[in-house]
Amino acid sequence: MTVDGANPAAEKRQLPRGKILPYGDRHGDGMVQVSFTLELPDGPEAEEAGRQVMKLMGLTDPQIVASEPLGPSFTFFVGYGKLLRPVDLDNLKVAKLPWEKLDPETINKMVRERLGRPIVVVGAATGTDAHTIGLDAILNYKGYAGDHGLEAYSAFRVVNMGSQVDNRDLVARARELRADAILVSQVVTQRNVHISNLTNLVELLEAEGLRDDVVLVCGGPRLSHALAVELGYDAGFGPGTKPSEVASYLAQEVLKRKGV
Amino acid sequence: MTVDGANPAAEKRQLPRGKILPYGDRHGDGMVQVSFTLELPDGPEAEEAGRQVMKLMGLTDPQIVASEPLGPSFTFFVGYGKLLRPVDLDNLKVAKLPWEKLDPETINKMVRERLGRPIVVVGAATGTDAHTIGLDAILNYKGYAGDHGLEAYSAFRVVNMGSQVDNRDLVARARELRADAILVSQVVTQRNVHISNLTNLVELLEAEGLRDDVVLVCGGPRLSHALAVELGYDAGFGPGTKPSEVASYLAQEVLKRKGV
Amino acid sequence: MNMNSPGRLRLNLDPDIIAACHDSAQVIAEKVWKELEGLSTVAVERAVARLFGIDGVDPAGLPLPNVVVDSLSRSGGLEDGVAIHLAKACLETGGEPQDVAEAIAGGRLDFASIPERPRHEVEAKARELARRAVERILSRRREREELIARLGQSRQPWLYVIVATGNIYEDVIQARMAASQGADIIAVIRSTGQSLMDYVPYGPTTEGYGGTYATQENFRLMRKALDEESEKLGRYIRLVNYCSGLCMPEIATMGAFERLDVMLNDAMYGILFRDINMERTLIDQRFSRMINGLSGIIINTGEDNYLTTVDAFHHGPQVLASEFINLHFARMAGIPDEQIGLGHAFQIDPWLESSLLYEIAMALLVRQCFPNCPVKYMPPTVHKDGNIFFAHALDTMYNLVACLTGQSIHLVGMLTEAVHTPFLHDRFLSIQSAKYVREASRGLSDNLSLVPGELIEKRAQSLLLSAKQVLERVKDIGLFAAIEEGIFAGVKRDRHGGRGREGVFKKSARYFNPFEELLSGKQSRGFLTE
Amino acid sequence: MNMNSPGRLRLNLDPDIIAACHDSAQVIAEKVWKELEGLSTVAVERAVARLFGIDGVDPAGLPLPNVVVDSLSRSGGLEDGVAIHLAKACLETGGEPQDVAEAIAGGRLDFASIPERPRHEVEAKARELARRAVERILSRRREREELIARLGQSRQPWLYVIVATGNIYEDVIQARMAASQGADIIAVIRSTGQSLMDYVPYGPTTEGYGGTYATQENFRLMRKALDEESEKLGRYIRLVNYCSGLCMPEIATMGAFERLDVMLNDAMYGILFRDINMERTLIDQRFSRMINGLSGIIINTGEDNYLTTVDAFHHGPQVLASEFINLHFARMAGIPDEQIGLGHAFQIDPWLESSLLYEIAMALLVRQCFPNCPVKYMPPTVHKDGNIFFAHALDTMYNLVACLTGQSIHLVGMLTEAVHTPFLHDRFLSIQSAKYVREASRGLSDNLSLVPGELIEKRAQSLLLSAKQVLERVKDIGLFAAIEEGIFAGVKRDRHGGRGREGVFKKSARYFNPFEELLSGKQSRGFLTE
Ligand code: B12
Ligand code: B12
Ligand SMILES: Cc1ncc(COP(=O)(O)O)c(C=O)c1O
Ligand SMILES: Cc1ncc(COP(=O)(O)O)c(C=O)c1O
Repeated sequence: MTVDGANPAAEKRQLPRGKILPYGDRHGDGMVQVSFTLELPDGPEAEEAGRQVMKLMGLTDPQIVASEPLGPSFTFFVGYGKLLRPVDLDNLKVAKLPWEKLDPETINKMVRERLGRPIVVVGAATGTDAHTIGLDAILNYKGYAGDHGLEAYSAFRVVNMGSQVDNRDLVARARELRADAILVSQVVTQRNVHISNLTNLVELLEAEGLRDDVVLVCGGPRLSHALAVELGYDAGFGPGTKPSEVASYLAQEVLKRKGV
Repeated sequence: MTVDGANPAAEKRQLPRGKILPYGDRHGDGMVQVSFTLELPDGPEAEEAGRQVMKLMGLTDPQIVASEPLGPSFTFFVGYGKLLRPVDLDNLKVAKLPWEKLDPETINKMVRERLGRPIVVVGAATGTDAHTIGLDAILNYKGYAGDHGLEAYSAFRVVNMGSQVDNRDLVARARELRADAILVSQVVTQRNVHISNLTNLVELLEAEGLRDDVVLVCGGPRLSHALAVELGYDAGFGPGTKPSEVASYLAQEVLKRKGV
Repeated sequence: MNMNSPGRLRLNLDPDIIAACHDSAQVIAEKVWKELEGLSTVAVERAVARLFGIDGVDPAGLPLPNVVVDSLSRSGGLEDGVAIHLAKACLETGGEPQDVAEAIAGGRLDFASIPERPRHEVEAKARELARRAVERILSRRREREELIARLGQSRQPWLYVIVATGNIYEDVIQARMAASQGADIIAVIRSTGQSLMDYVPYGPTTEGYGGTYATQENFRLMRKALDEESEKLGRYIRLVNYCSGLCMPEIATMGAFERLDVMLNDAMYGILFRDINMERTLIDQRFSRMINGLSGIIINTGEDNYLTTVDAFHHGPQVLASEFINLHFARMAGIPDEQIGLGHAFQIDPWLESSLLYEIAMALLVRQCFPNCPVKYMPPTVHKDGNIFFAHALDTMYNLVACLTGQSIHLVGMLTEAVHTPFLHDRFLSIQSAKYVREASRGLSDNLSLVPGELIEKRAQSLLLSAKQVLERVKDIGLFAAIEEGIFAGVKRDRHGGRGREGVFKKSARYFNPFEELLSGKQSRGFLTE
Repeated sequence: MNMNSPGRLRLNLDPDIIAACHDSAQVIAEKVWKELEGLSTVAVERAVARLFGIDGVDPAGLPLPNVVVDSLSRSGGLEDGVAIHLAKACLETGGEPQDVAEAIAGGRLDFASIPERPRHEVEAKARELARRAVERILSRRREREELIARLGQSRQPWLYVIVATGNIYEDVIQARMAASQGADIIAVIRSTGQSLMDYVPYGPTTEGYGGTYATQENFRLMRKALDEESEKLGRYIRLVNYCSGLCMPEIATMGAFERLDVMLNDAMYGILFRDINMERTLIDQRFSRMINGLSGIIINTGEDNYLTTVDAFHHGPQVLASEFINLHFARMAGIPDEQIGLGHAFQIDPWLESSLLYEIAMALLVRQCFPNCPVKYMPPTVHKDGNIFFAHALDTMYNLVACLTGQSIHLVGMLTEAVHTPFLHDRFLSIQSAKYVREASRGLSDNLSLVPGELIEKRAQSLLLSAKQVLERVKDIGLFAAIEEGIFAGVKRDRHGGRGREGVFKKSARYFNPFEELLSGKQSRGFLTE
């Protein structure tokens, strides 16, 4: 007559070790929310097409819970379904960041003692990108989230070229200053404009024989270290980056390159 | 020097006929939004696992745009990616609704002329389900969204048993009234409780030899005609159903069965 | 209790009308009790058994309180109340009520065969057992007060979320996360159907539908987890469960024993929404509320349910009338206003022009009519569909109204309301938005005042007037007839219909319930200072 | 124009302080113009060429207005202004300015080799060409007025959304859908970088980044689509594009010809956010605004951008100061207040306690300082991240403030602001929520009044006072020096730095611009009643 004889151990329907599924309200239920639009008028046909989209995403028990006409020929769907294909945690490739986090004093001391002069850094938001807030957050004294920017370090000499800087001007300036590092910000990513901008800079540097003389770094809300490396950069910094992380990386990498 | 030489015809990157992809801001871009939770603490590993979930969903260019710690050991993700597997519209199986929409006068007239008495309908929210609003919307005079309920028709004699009705009581009542149709509402669907409730009713009716004597209909926000048929019902009605749709179906189906 | 207030945002209401509402409601409640005084129910008696310490199940899984009451019913002694029979059996056997219950379950004892004893002796024993129960409950109550004093609690409005996985162990995970995300109150929703079970399930459970069974063990597991979270977070997290249904007084007892902080307890919910017999519900609510009152538990009434069933724009007056009635039933059961969390909701069709103004009017009206009650404000639900984004926007406006009008308990709406019981991240998103609105709107109601004679004030005044009329009508015809007429939530119930009617019985002349004697007429606060 | 108002929700502001702000701002604007009066720019001259009807590109794709101005520059005649040279060439060849331009592009004509003519003859021809241009513009303006009279328009606040696919054909689809979903105003965002191009691209375009190139053909395609939608929906849908950048006056001209309804046009945006030379921008804004004014276009200023760049809580005074300056620059260019849509935004950190009160204070302040301006209110953007659900909640509160404080143009925030330029359904969801709030809160500001001396009022008063101080300082040192100091948006620019400086030139004694003569000092309304 009792409702059930629960057994906490048995109940924890454990997945195989190292495997993981999305979690809605029970371990292993695989629940995923999706939304998307189809170029079809609202109605049973569109709804079935919506369900098919969910099936093509590998979702079990696909449920279209909302279908909203966006106008005469488009319908927006919200759906819930179960993804029962587990992620294998043991085989995750997480790009390891090639530096450790140091505090400002350590950085300043280490550069002073081992390099004997500040690291010269040139930064710019390139191409037609006019978003300077992220770049300024890293470079300017004020910094970001309570963490001072590179200007606040004795270890760096910072030249912030600002926004909308042509890659050629950036390269020229880096050569003129004998920069140790180039820092590029790219925020506009529509149609992968950041990818072509970033790639173009690498090509220019290579063409000018400067690529190996600088530590080349990029950053922006849609960038990651993995992507940066793929594009031929030495490092990449994504959303929420703190200036001290960039400082740590630059100090370690430049000193390593200089062999000091 | 012009920016591009746009050509509207060439530009419409048409997919093959009958194939369709999700639409974000361009025909064929395949853009899909997803959100889900993983049982992992927030961090680069979780984010990579999140990206893998998106890959397992067949999404190209998976972007995790938010990862929010839900507490020490869970992380919630929002992502965008491209589903580039098209839905084949030509092979969509859209459960055709086996009736046409009639207006109330036609229904009343047709039942009066061809059956000579009102169709007897018993309705209930069964099991422990206490959601009556949907059932009442279909049965009661007041109806739904400006459309009167079955009570408003001379073509129907309605017995609304209300909520939390045991399947056995429902079957007994249907027998007693010599009902032409049984209408069941199921709203609570957690852990598929509606499926077992609905299946159980079919079994009871079969066991009592009544199944073929009634038109068996179910409805509720997570039901569809396709699912109902799968469960052994004659028809199913989902969210937003109007009473006149149910009336149209019942009149046509009962008359057909009676061969009149 | 840090009661929330709507600051300078005050309606101009006629105090005479409010007073008239109170008068009618009090008469209504008293009349009901006069009619029912001679009756008790199996649920009340099982609660007495539980209060006496009886717990556990027989080999067939039937809870011992049921075994005892059934057995007494068979032996014909139920009309006297379970208390004196248990007291007598204890005196006879020298054991505790639990021993008696086990002996009965094991067939080793039979109420009928226990010899009579002098009435005063038996009553004294029953009183002693009752006093022990009261002390047990008060010690949990003191525990709560100490924890709050030591750990502190959030400023109001308190954010209230539900967990409802059906599995107490998953519920615990979800509740812990919710607390760490900022929830102040966690409610474990019950499985559909539990309210119609004429017994309380036993032990930890993992298979509920749309909720998790209310069992004492589940209460304990959750309370323990939340106590740990409270310590970790440095603020007291409250726990909620439901009294309503066929076992109101028993669940109130379990809640008291396991230090629940809030219980849904409505004088009429069972009648209207679960088709439970009127007399049964009205008797049960009284005893359950006596216990809730004693245990310092805040009760929450269920008027919000009216607004999910019938149109919220038109049924404001009925909701207000019902709140007055619920309040007076609760006061009669000894609950002070500070523990009476009257319920209402934001449920007007969002697409009605000026809907927000009507919501503000209603929310302020309730706030001002019951200034000392920790009113509980429920989010929009009916007008949500699977468009989770719109649902989230709707909740955001609701959050603002909750804060602006000084509601005390702010039930956080879920963007997935129309889809499923909340997922872990649904709760996160909803709490995040509620916290944002709470912080961002701090002080807003001190900055605003109402322009007299405009829509909000006029609407509130007319709602109040109509509520007064509803109450007068109910007073005239009596509550039973009023429910038969379908005055509340448009639901009509028959006085003699409904479930659980067979569990109502007439008290014999020998009937004795020591708790009635101990608790009746006293405001629960009195006990602590005694 | 149905100007929106904040109802009873009014701040108690000292009119003397407001008057002082106006005085300072007027002096600031006049001083600038006095310094720049002797200068013109290539963009102004290209605009004159366009006004004279020159359009199209040469075989290399260079727009003919550039060909004409470059050629004149080479032949040394630019200092006289393009108008007299074109007029002279027309008299000489008997052709239209377009024929002249084509002949020059084809190498068949050379400005230097055209013989002199009596000054009065040439000026008369130039005046005639200018009057034709004015008539062309006014006829589009009348067309707009007739359409609005016939079709009607939404009540304010008008819902304003952007389309930004980069492809004009997709933009058209998205704009149509947005209109059918309830948008009142559609803005086609420009591709990043267009503002730094010293020419205007030609023809329909499909490859923009973060926006679609502003071309006259794109304007035409979109206007046509929106006219169709307007007819279908029975309400006039407005179209927006951007004047800012190196081609302000040219784009103003194109907008006038293609019946755009709103244009982003800020006196300082180009300087601060595109690093365009100060003199260039300040000269260009003036001429572009004369055309905007004539065409009945509402301009929108860009103070919202300050708040995305620096902290919104601390920079309120600078925003207000800039609005006064922008207003007076616009008035000086002949734009009536009814066409001056000053911009501001909801950008305070949402997690700041009472942030909503600060937002209300600022929004009311702007509304009250500029009672006749169709102020444009921008949604939160900086504090959004990829959590689209929270972003949606934030927008919902923003929507409420927009409605409560009587803003005229309500730019609808997108839940995906931090992710991508809006998708089709992002716009749908955002419009849905904005419409809900608009309808639900109808009348709210008539029901509420501010409690004097509380946070909202005190905050507004202190912002106003600080703005007055900022304006006094700018008046003292002059606008050029103020920008060099970084007073606005924390951005410092050098008077002689920045892009496009080479396009500024000193007018010769023979300089003539018939539009200056026709439009200067006149409020644009005057033209219609003339
Ligand atoms: C502020 C803002 C603006 C301001 C910029 C002011 C300024 N001085 O920078 C203004 C108003 C001028 C602006 C204009 C435009 N914007 Co804008 N803008 C934003 C907004 C709201 C915030 C960006 C921001 O500052 N974030 C805060 C900073 C601190 O974060 P961050 O940039 O990610 O930087 C951090 C990391 O990424 C990293 N990082 C960044 N750069 C670098 C560099 C290095 C070397 C390193 C190590 C690290 C690093 O460290 C930083 C600190 O943690 C975003 C939307 C949003 N909420 O994200 C849109 C957004 C970025 N803008 C957008 C667009 C399209 C534009 C326009 C092109 C629109 C138009 N056509 O008019 C224009 C033109 C700009 C141009 N030519 O580039 C789009 C981009 C869409 C896309 N994905 O392609 C966005 C996403 C808005 C949208 N949904 O449409 N914008
Ligand atoms: C109103 C409501 C209630 C009211 C019900 C009042 C009443 N008299 O019905 C009250 C407050 C009592 C209630 C209680 C509970 N509810 Co409830 N409730 C809702 C709510 C808000 C709206 C449902 C509704 O009435 N919709 C309007 C009607 C008109 O729509 P409909 O039911 O879809 O009906 C239409 C069609 O489906 C169809 N149709 C429906 N039935 C039939 C039958 C036939 C024959 C035909 C032809 C057509 C048909 O036609 C109708 C008209 O178009 C939903 C959330 C939501 N927004 O959807 C939750 C919801 C349904 N409830 C839920 C739950 C869990 C409960 C509880 C179990 C919670 C608890 N443990 O306490 C309780 C117990 C109820 C029980 N024992 O069944 C969950 C279900 C989760 C799930 N998917 O399993 C929901 C989704 C909320 C949630 N997110 O948790 N609830
Ligand atoms: C007062 C009250 N009791 C109980 C419940 C829960 O329903 P059930 O009786 O099915 O547990 C509710 C639901 O909202 C309620 O408001
Ligand atoms: C006044 C003004 N002009 C122009 C723009 C657009 O920028 P761009 O110069 O890149 O077209 C904005 C952006 O918000 C603006 O506010």
